Amino acid sequence: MAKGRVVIDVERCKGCELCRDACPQDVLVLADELNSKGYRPVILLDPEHDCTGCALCATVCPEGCITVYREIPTKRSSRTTERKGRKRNAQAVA
Amino acid sequence: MAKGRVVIDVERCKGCELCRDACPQDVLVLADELNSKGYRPVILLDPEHDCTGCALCATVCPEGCITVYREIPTKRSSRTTERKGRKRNAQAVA
Amino acid sequence: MEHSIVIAGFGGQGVLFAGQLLAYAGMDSGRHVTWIPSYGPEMRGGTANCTVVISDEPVGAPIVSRPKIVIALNLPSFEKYEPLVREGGLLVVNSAIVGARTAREEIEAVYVPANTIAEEAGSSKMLNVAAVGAMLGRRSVLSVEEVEEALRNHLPESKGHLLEANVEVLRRGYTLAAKTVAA
Amino acid sequence: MEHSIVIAGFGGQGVLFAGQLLAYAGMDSGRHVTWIPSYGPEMRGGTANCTVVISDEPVGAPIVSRPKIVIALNLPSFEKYEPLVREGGLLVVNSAIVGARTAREEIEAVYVPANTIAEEAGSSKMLNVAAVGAMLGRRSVLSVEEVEEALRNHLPESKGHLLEANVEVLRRGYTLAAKTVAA
Amino acid sequence: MPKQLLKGNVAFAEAAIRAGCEAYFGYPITPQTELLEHMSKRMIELGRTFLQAESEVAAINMVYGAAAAGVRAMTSSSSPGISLMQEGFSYIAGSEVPAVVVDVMRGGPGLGNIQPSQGDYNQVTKSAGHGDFHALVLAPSTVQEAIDLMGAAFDLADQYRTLVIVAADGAIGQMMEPAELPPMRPLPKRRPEWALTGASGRKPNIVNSLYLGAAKLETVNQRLQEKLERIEANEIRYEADGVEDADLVVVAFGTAARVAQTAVQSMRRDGLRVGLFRPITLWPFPERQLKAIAARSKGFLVAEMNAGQMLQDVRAVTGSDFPVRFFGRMGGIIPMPEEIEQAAREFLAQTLTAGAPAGPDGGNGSRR
Amino acid sequence: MPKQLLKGNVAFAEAAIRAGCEAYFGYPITPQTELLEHMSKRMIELGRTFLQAESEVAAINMVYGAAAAGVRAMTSSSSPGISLMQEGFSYIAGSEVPAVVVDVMRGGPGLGNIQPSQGDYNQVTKSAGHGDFHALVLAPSTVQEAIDLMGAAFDLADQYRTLVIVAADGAIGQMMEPAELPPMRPLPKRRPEWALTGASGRKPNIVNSLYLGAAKLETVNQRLQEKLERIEANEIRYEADGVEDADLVVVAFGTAARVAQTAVQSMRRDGLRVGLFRPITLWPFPERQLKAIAARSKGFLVAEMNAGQMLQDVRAVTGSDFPVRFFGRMGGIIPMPEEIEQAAREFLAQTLTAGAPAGPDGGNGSRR
Amino acid sequence: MVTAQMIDTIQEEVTYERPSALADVHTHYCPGCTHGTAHRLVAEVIDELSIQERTILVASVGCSVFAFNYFNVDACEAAHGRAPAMATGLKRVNPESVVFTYQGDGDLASIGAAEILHAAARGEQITVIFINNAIYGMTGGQMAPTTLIGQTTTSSPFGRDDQQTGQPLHMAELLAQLPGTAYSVRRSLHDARHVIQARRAIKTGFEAQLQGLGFSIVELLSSCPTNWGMTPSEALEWVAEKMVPVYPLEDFKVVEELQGRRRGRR
Amino acid sequence: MVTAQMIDTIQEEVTYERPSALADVHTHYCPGCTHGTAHRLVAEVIDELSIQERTILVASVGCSVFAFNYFNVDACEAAHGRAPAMATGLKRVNPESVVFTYQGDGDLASIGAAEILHAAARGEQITVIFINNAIYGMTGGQMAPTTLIGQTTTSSPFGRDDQQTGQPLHMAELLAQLPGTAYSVRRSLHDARHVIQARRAIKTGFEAQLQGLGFSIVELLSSCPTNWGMTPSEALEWVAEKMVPVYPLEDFKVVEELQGRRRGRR
Ligand SMILES: Cc1ncc(C[n+]2csc(CCOP(=O)(O)OP(=O)(O)O)c2C)c(N)n1
Ligand SMILES: Cc1ncc(C[n+]2csc(CCOP(=O)(O)OP(=O)(O)O)c2C)c(N)n1
Ligand code: SF4
Ligand code: SF4
Ligand code: SF4
Ligand code: SF4
Repeated sequence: MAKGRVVIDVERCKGCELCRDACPQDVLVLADELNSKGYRPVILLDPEHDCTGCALCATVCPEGCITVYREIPTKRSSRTTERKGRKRNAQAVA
Repeated sequence: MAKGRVVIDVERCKGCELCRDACPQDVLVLADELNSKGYRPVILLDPEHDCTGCALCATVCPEGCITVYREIPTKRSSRTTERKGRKRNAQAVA
Repeated sequence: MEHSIVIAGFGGQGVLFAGQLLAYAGMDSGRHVTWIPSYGPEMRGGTANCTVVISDEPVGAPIVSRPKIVIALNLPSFEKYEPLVREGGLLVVNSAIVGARTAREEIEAVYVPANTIAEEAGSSKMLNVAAVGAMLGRRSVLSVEEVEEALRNHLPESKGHLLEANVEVLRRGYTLAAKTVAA
Repeated sequence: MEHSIVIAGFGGQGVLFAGQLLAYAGMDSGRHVTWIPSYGPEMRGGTANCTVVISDEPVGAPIVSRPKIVIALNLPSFEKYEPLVREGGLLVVNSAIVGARTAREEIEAVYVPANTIAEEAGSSKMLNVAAVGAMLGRRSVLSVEEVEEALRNHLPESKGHLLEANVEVLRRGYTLAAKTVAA
Repeated sequence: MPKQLLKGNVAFAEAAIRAGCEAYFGYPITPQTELLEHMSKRMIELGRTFLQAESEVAAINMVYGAAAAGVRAMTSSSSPGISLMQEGFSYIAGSEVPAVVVDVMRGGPGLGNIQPSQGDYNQVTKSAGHGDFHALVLAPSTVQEAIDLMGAAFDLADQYRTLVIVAADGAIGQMMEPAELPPMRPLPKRRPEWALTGASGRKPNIVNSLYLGAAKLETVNQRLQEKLERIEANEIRYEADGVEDADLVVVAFGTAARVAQTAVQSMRRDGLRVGLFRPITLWPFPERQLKAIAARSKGFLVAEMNAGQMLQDVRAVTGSDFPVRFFGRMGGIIPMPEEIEQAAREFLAQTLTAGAPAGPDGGNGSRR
Repeated sequence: MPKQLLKGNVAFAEAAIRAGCEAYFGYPITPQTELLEHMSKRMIELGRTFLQAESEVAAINMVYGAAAAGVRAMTSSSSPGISLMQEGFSYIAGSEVPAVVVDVMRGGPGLGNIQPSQGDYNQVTKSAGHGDFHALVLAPSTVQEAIDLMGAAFDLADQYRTLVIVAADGAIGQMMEPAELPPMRPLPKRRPEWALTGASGRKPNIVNSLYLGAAKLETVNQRLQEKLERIEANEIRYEADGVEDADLVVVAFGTAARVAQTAVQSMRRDGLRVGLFRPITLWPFPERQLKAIAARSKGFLVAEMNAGQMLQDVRAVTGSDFPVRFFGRMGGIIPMPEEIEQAAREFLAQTLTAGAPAGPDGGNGSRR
Repeated sequence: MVTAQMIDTIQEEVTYERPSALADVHTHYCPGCTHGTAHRLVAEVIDELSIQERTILVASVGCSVFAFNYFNVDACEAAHGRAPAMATGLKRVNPESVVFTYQGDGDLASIGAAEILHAAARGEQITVIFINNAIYGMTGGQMAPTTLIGQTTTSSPFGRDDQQTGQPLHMAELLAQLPGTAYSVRRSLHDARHVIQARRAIKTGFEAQLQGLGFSIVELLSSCPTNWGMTPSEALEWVAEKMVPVYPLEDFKVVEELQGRRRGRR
Repeated sequence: MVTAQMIDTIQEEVTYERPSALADVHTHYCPGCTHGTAHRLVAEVIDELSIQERTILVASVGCSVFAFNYFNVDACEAAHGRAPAMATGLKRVNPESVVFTYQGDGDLASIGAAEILHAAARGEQITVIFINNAIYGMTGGQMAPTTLIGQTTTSSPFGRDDQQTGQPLHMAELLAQLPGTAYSVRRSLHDARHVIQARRAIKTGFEAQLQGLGFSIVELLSSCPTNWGMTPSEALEWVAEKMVPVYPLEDFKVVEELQGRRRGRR
């Protein structure tokens, strides 16, 4: 089964949790910290690496603050990223 | 076949002739004189006494200026008139 | 010199065109002119009228309370405007369908059977032009030639075939009025 | 004597009711009062605030540029209103969620953990009342009794079960602020 | 009745109900909405007519209909909605049915914003839509006055069979103040004899503003103008405070007036001779009264929450040689007492004491 | 071009077309309809935009849209329709898009009638709907001027990005006069840089009148007010005839002015020193110019086809001590030269020569 | 008179006379304009239902602008297109009254579209007499939303172009979609038979209101000889031949309660 | 971070990212308000059809009043209810542009009823995104024509009473009746599956305009957690359970030309 991950723009997130409801893998949780707007954003908490990159969370997010990545076994010419993306996420919730 | 007659309020008549079109017996004609509004009114011209009092003329008259009478063989308690009505008509076109 | 003319009659009598004819003639002959109609639903079925002012100077008021000239093409118009003709003014009456005559001494009145004149020339529809001709016969507001010219230039395309007839009617009305003795 | 009080915080913090509570208390104790909220969509998600004026004479302006008292329940409100407190005025800060402190010497500031006080009494929702109590502890705009009375008379039906808790919170805030040494 | 802490919008609504308003038609718009919302509850409870109309255009024409039936009817809105009602105002004026409208003004032009403003002054005072009519315009400056003027509005509307507009700014609508409500007035047993109730046992009544004949329409207009003159003669309302001995008189209405009040008091405490003149009827404008005051004082400071609309009426009274200055805030900003005080002090210092005419500053100054 | 005999309404339409009007949206109403009808033929022939809107409300908002796209757009109507456009006017003002509106005024209030009137004076000059804006208002008195001002209207609208209203009465719209049309102006190749044309190769453009922040909206309003001041400073138009030596000056606009012209001429023929002052811009009103004339003459007779609306602006200029009298006809009646002459002669005889102030006659007289 | 000597005294009954709800005045309508016919029918129905003393007319802006003078009932003149709103105001405070509007197609379908739509949506207890003459009569024959494709009017000189202005609006069909509508039908006035059917529909429309069933509207195809540039009889032919095919004469909505009664009637 | 050490360098593709037609700003919408979702979908479609440089948005008056700030396209703010009229003006003089309005149910169905009806009737070449949240959001939760029967709002405190205010208006169905309408459907935003369907409909709506087929409207059932007094997820449940039964998610009008393409699409 495909592996994936999501990057959430926590400053844009309003903590409505609709992405949580939508996530079949239950890998989204509310962060401990509030963002500067006073909202408690959602973050990816995926110890088992269950996220499939199905993008259902992004599909329902009213704020358009979720970017979804999916691993590709074989190399492609399609646009790709390395752990940078992961880092962004790490910082975001830090 | 029932006999009838119509009394036309020639002052109200605008000579649109819709009653003539509607009359199955062809007993309505345009008068020679204009009325005070400058219209040439329609009058009853019924030498053969063909008018059946069907009231089709009155049904289509936009000005509501036709009153229709029909003879009743047997007496009725219903509201009746005598030649007065006829007179009115006579004067009307005079 | 300023002439104020009111032309009035039933809707179908060509009242508005008669007025425009004079306005065109006035304009083409370099005068200042205004034409203003009565407008709106009160025209429905009822009477129409227009006011034409022809002047050597720019025209102020496009309407007048006491016109110098009135052309009455039907009875209601006669009744409405006969009293308003200015002292020394002219009243042209379409005697073909108006029986009434004015009692006023201090105005000039001319009675012309406009319908008849027009019919003789081919169509009673031209009665308006006949009346205009008659007016010119008593008041040289414009020359017949100037109005004839206007007819030739401004008669609607649709009426083209009636042009010569109209010209004839104009002149007939003119001469007839010219020799009538004023009432 | 005229007191001008601005209460500001997040939408959910009961800012408007806290203001009304003071207005009711002022009215019931025979003072002249006005209460005016910020209104409209800018409230959506954002911060709300209201201005209360309590005076012995009829109140002119219902809003003030430099309030004598500011109750800041969240950080944005602290940042917006701290600079506006009038010289010698009072700044009440909800230290439970606001870490910041004022650097202004010429005003008095009191830091009370409003959320905590309220939570201890049963529900953090009462943090607004705790802050009001704290204000009364430093400025006798009204007596605690007067405000308590107002609570009893004007707390919405729906909150009825929380009445005594609110009263307790009010007094806790009061005493706590009363003994805090002004910063 | 004891005093209650009432929001202006709620006070308008409840006062209207107690004044016998039997029909309310309105459309939501900030900062007026609480008025409609209060009506939506109370009118239904009382078995009277409340209906949220599809638009302000529909609302004013529903009011026109209910008013034509002879009941006390009203609507309320804010600036853009009032713009949409102009044609309806003109029909109501031409048909001479009584109607009451509350305008809780907001910042313009266009969508502008929802903050307090007095930007509708011209729109509501200068003409009731097309034609030559004026609504009678009342401007409260406190919640208590909002209540009192609401009752007056219905009485005046009936007395003159005219349109009455209560013009408040968003602050009056949104603020709470202690105020006393009048008792509930009993509803009238009968409808006025001109009302449309069905022509039973009488000739048909007609409510209409169409008069094709110019002469006829002119007579109608003459009657309307005479009515306006009667209103001008009898219904002027204003408040004057400390104007007798004043060098400078601040002229303001509504919220601007109560802000000015604070400024005036603080100046008087410093011994400055400053007074306040507050028009309560914006139309008819208290011209004579203000003229009399101009004769006694050295200058006027007009303070408004707009670009200087009432200012034009003040200057029409004083003429352009009398020193008139303007202080205004636009865009929904409520002026601060300090600002008005400062403007007044400068005016006093620079011009009035010096005595040089301040005409140029007035009206056509940078905030016309 | 040679002179043609043109009806005012047709002249408006054809002049607009030749001035580069690319979009017309309107709704029929007497006495304006021939304007719309001419457009329905010519605009289609020229491949430009003509659309009969479902209402005046829709028409003005369609104009708002087309104007936002940067083309010369217009609508036309008569009094009740103009009332319905007030909200649209305010949005156009707040968004600062150029737009032109022709108002061929008829008798009011309400449905009134369709005869010539000047009853919209206040409605079009005092405010562009809610908020603090004024449209630039031009008032022609001849068909030729109708043509000339139509061109000017589009130029001014573009120059100031503002709303321009051409205010005529039914007589101007309905009468025919010889007049000369200008040549057809070529349509501009490009749209203004602020226009909505699709954000290709540039940042998006936004046309908007919403500014929730009061401070921001105030700055916007200050800019708008400065624009109005520029217009007041530069765009005043009027005609003054024989006012230099005049004892009495008749002040009138539109059809009333040309009627007055006849009266004035006849009096001058009798050696009376009477002049005529005709405002062409109704807003901005020629205040300074009129004030200068007041200084030289003994009195003003204001003649209007309404209850005395411009009269208020005249009195604001003269102050209430200068003798001002009013002669007006309402309900769609065009005053007769004789009537105006008589009013003027009485005024001269009774007051001016006697020198007693005629203030009381003015303004608040029986035709206020 | 010719007819005079032929009959001697005999009993007669009046088989048709002018309804008493129709005012005894002359109308301003053009000769042959079926506005007059519609007025007469409404008046007949008011007589038949004997509701003259409780009926209130809301006249609209159009050629029927003077309707308030033509009926012996309380009446008012609404702003252009706003008759349904004004009627709503009247009916809500006069629930016992019978309130009807009389509107042209410009008034109802163009400028008044929102008001009629919402009156129907609310199920307002009013009756609407809707005169569809495919043109703006009073203002001199401009295009209406009901103008036929290709029909030339003073504002569609090249004929109505559906690419630019869309297809004719079918208001009776549209309003029938709304749950608040109890009765929505179209009839025509182009000949005696149809006039009789129109009369019946008008009666049912008023009955819907009398029974408090909701909003009722009767659309009547009508003639405008003046602006169509035809004689009165040509105009009626045009209605029959050109309009009826585009505007079917049908019942688009008749709530149960009314269907019962209608079968009952001949 | 927990998630950090688990994966070493591997190739990834972006399966979802924020559309570029959506402006890089924070919206003022309440948490969980599906206005934001609708915006995103429109932006995605604009990207997909690569029409960003020719698109013009006509924002309306409602909570979406700031929409002109949220899209990277030319935009304007119309008067309340008049967006279709303003869009008509824009489109008629910019035939090459893609013009769409974004309107709430108060704006479109109440005050703007006449303008939307006539835009559709004319077959105006515009696309309408219609947000039906059964309430007036911006003004604080008053009744809308789309409010459900029994639903309490701040102007229907006892619940909407159909006797007084009629039944909810079904705009998509109503506008589908008009010949000028090329595409009229209703979709919902209450879960991922429906969001995807909504996106597809929005795309078809724009395609209708691009092909010049006429007027197109996509009605979207949307949530207003704030004025409904619910959490965002409760609100979406309410849409699913209460609104969908009243407002069927169907195609009410799809002209042939579009049916072809739609089959084409998965
Ligand atoms: C607000 C407003 N706009 C326009 C008009 C002008 N006007 C009067 S009647 C009318 C249309 C009449 O057409 P219709 O409703 O079809 O009735 P008809 O005359 O054909 O019977 C119009 C546009 C008006 N009086 N008021
Ligand atoms: C002419 C006018 N009337 C009323 C208003 C006030 N107003 C602003 S938004 C709105 C309704 C918003 O509701 P809706 O259209 O459903 O959009 P939502 O906020 O629910 O998204 C109203 C009535 C206004 N701005 N202008
Ligand atoms: S859906 Fe979007 S806004 Fe809502 S919680 Fe998830 S990421 Fe945040
Ligand atoms: S139908 Fe009536 S109006 Fe027409 S001609 Fe016959 S009687 Fe006269
Ligand atoms: S114009 Fe047409 S609709 Fe009007 S009265 Fe004449 S025929 Fe009838
Ligand atoms: S009020 Fe409702 S519609 Fe408006 S933004 Fe908030 S949730 Fe969305």
